[in-house]
Amino acid sequence: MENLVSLWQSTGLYNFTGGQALMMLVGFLLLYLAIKKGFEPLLLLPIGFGAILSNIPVAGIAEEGGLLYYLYFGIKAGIFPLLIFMGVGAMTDFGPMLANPKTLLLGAAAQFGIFASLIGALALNVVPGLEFTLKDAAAIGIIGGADGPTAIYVASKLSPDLLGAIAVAAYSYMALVPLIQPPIMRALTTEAERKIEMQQMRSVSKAEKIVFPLMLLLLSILLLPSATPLIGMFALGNLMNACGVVERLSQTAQNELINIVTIFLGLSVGSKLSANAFLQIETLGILALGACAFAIGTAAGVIMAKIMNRFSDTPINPLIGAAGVSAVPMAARVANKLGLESNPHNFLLMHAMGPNVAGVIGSAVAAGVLLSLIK
Amino acid sequence: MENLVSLWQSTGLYNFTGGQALMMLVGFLLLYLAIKKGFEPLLLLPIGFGAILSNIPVAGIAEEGGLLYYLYFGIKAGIFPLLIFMGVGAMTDFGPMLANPKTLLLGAAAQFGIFASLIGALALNVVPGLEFTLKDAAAIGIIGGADGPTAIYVASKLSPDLLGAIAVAAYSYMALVPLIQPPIMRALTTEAERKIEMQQMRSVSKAEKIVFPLMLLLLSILLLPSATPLIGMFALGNLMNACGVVERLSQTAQNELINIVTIFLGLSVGSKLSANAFLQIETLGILALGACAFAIGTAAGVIMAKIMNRFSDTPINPLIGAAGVSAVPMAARVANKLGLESNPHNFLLMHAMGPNVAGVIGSAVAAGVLLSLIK
Amino acid sequence: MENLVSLWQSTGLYNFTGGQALMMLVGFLLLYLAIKKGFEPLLLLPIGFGAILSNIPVAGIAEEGGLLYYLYFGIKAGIFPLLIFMGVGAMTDFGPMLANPKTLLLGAAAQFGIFASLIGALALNVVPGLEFTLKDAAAIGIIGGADGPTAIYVASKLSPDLLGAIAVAAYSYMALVPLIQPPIMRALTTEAERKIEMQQMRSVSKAEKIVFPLMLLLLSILLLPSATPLIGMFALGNLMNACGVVERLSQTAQNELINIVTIFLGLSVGSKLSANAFLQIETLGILALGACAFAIGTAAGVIMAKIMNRFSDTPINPLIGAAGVSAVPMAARVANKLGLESNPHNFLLMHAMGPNVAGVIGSAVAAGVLLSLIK
Amino acid sequence: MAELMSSGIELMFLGMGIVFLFLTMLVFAINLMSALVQRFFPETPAASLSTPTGVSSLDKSTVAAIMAAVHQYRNKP
Amino acid sequence: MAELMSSGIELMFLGMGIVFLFLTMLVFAINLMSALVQRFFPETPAASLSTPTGVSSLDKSTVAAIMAAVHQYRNKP
Amino acid sequence: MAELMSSGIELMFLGMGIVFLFLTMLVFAINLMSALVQRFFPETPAASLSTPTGVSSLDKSTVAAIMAAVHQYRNKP
Ligand code: NA
Ligand code: NA
Ligand code: NA
Repeated sequence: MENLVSLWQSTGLYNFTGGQALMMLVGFLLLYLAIKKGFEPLLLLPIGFGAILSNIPVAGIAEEGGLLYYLYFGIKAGIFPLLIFMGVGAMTDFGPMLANPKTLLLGAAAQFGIFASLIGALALNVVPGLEFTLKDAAAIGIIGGADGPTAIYVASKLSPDLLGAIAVAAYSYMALVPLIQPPIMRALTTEAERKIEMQQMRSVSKAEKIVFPLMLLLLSILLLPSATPLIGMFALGNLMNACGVVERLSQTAQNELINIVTIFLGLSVGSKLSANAFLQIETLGILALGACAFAIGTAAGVIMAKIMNRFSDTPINPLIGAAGVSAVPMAARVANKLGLESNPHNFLLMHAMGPNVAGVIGSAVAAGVLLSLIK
Repeated sequence: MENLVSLWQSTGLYNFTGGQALMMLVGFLLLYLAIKKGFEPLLLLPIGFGAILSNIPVAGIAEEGGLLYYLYFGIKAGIFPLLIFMGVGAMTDFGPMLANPKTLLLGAAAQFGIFASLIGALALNVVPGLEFTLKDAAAIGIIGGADGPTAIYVASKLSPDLLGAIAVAAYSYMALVPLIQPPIMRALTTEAERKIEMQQMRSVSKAEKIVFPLMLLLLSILLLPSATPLIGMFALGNLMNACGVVERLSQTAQNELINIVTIFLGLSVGSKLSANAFLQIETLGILALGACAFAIGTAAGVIMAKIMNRFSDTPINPLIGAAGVSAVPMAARVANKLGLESNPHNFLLMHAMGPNVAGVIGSAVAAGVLLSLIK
Repeated sequence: MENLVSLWQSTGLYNFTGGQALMMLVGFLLLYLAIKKGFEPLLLLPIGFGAILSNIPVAGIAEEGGLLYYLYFGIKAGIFPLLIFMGVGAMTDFGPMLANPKTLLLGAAAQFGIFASLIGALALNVVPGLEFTLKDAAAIGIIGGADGPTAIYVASKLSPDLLGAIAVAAYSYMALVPLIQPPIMRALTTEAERKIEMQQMRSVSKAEKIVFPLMLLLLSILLLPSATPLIGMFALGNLMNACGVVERLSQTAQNELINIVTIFLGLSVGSKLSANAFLQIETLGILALGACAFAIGTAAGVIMAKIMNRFSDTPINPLIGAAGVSAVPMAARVANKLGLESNPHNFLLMHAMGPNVAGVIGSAVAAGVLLSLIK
Repeated sequence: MAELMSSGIELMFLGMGIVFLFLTMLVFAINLMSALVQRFFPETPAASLSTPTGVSSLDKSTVAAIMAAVHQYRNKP
Repeated sequence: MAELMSSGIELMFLGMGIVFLFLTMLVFAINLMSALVQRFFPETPAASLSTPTGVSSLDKSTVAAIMAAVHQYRNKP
Repeated sequence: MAELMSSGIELMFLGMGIVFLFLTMLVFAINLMSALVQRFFPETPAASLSTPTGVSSLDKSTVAAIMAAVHQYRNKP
């Protein structure tokens, strides 16, 4: 009898708090978005599942001694995002960017989304109940970098309490890029601009692809050491792939290793989706600012491309500026799609891949600035 | 000269204790069973090797600073069994069970083996020298769950000292299922019953397979949170496989990740096979009780199937009840084999897979009960 | 403005020390050797990259809280070299050695390089500024084992400060085997000796290949427990491959697992290439002694083969003695190549594989001696 | 000892009770779920789930190619 | 609050400035590097990089075999 | 210093001694083991060990298919 009572008192039904129930709904919503809507399922499925597991009453899966507690160490120590960044580096082909280096400037311009939403976050402090510190604002702004591992890395260093919401916002908006970007791109360009065809790119030699990651790392060492964990691991992955002599390491980095780490990272990020961290007015602010960040970044990229098109001797289709936010490769595909709508013979995909991967570098640089200036 | 002496004093020959030598023999026996007899080699080979390594005098491989000492943390923290359970979940097809849900009851009945051997362990305390606590008894009983990771998880929480013997018993008896089950199944069924053909199963839609793991998790959250680490990771693996949108994660979970963890888990389990933990009268008790647990579970499953056959409108072959102990997929194969002996046109394999995977759920539920009621 | 100054003060340019810059050059040199010269790229690429990352000013990637700091734990605890050794064991075919066991003696003789350079290191203490302890000398000598994981394992136990230089020397000289060995081999053999054809080997049964790793482990347990972590993990990998019943574990051990660990091990070894550990006169000594170690080991192997050829009833080509240093499989290929030069019909590769894998055992044994005698 | 035994027996009844309760509820839940899914998301049977993955579909093509080639080879004119 | 805002605005200018500075320098560095590489290491275009790895080259052969086999199969005399 | 050196020399003799002792014993052990195995478990040579794994046997079939297909292709009637 006593046992029956103690059993009843150990059920989830008896112990549920409203917050946990709501967070579990958030978890199921993320699973729905991942599975049914195809929103970045590789990340949002484990994140959603992690949110469910960590909000189970009594079980304490995210508390000391629980699985997610141990896994979270991989985020706290920065290990998981850096290993994912290495894998992404190994998957990245810098060829299109090296063939047309000035597209790097598009990747720079689109980072304006990061800093604009940082300002936005600070401005939101006028709303009663919201109190974003400079660190919080920077961590929120990095959503605009449209790069998952970078956002998680920066948030884990600057504002771990907001990590869950920031990661969810970053991956959700990356999935929403095909919805967010087109209206902005159409509004800022004329039909004639969208029709612009770009010159075929030169091919890039293997030597250039080998030297580039090292050069990128070197520049980052000289100017911005705080960005070198991110850029370094990215460059390592890229070098492993480009050099061709460590094929088996490169394959493992972009397959099994990144898969294992993705499962662990997703679950651990999900474990930060606790009621008292997520069910706050701050989260609404983060979601709103994240959307602004993507929109502003897109606009900045397009405007920069229009400016460059005016002064460049070879034509630049402003649509590829939108790809500068990164969100590889969706943003480049969006640019390609809009280009084809206006001109069925205009394949912008390769041209958009330049700014697209430049956007990854750009946000890593922006992350370095934030990490080095905000103490 | 001094060096020669110190060298001689550092040899294994000089330092061997009888217990270490015996445990090493146990390790070699496990290797023999794994390699020559094909007893669950994926687990028993690393376990046997771990037993050898951890009993080497002087080397201290299982002591602080040694490899197996570090690896064992993955068991102590519950990480390894849960990751294996995730991989097993990704390999499991719930289709046959969803097509015929009442076979779940067979998976429930067969768990009687767990509780009967728990009682048996307590009863054995009348033997002088045996002193099983309630925790020990529960950890021993879980052998009857016929599920390796569940047994290791529960034993690591309730009775870490018995972990080695329990894991060895669990995997050994799983390998012996084709010997243990048939006589019991034959004794409890008539030839006519064994001849019963079952109706062909309906096919199960993808949506059902996606919803099921979530439903299972939800039920476990509401009723038995203590089972959610196990059921949660199992459901995660199963969902990753069923949903079809994270194929690369699912593949990694059921291949490389589970392989790596299996090596580590096996070695760490083996490191618990030390003389002063294993060479005890308790171990004989555990081995005896484990065999009983399997036998009783089998009998309970068969009897339950006979009862259900009486009241069901569609015929149920009592043989498939034996598959309820889990031991996936051997128990289902045994049921199939015995069915074919009586009726060469009677393929029970798919029908037995239902109770078989239900048995995994059943033992995870039983594990949850034990973990939540025994403090 | 203040921010600008603080930003400038956070640049690498502002903070660089001469030592860091030099070590970064060393890192780039290693990358060059790995990529352009094909020097053991699987290891030297990550080591070189690790050297660069760990010498970045301000970033602190190898300091507490940084990625390489955490990864280094895998070396300090001996986990990484042992897992690599397991993978190497799984890749090793002992067939040729079992067919002709007396070639084991060649693998023994070649270990003279280890002890000779140990003496050499002690002798170098006459040079002012050099102060090698016995531990240092042993860690340096192990370079002569021509086996990466063994060298790293021993150095991490005996002389962690020299680990970086020792690992770099070991892998560099392994890559240089095709340059170092031939002149020595030619000098010590006559044309007639190099022409010697060896008898075709018998085929080795599966049972022998299964029993051998266990026998090797047993001998090591009885005589030299301090070598059992190395020999044990090697034997485990070898057994997993030879027994044929745990194919999926064996495949993972020799592919994904070893690849992941290689990346981590390389980076962590690189993190020990710091200016104040590497830019010392000791490093020059280590490089010089390492080269001697390889040369002496090669000579000892060849001379031993000449002696054995004199007393053996079947002819032994002295060239295969050089393969006894291990450096699998380059040293065996070198022997084969020199044999073909003298006698175009003389394929020594398989005959040289025997001493080659015997050399791995030999250096693990030597490592055990050093670890057990030097406190 | 007797106390321990009675705890054990209570645990047995409670345990088997919960196992049956849990799995019985799961039976009902599955039946309900299947009915709902079949009504609201009527799909073709989950062929896609049991279909081979990318890798094995390659194998299938490979097998097809092999069979075709072997067939050709044997029937060489 | 106003102080926080002014820090934020300073951060924005500084940040965008550095991002542009960094990527502009990278543009120059790439142009220089490409020129140097093309002068001192004139290679055939990195065909080898975009070519399939071992695995996919197997696939290619497989595909070729399949196509040949299928072709043969359809044109059976 | 001289003491250190003499420790080193002792270590060298001891070390080489043990290495030779160990590997010599291994030679005898292998010979014994091989004799025992060949007497009590006479097997066909370990062909199975050097045979390709599943993956490479697929490759073999693939190669066979390719060769057959190519052969057919070239000898098209
Ligand atoms: Na970006
Ligand atoms: Na079970
Ligand atoms: Na060696």
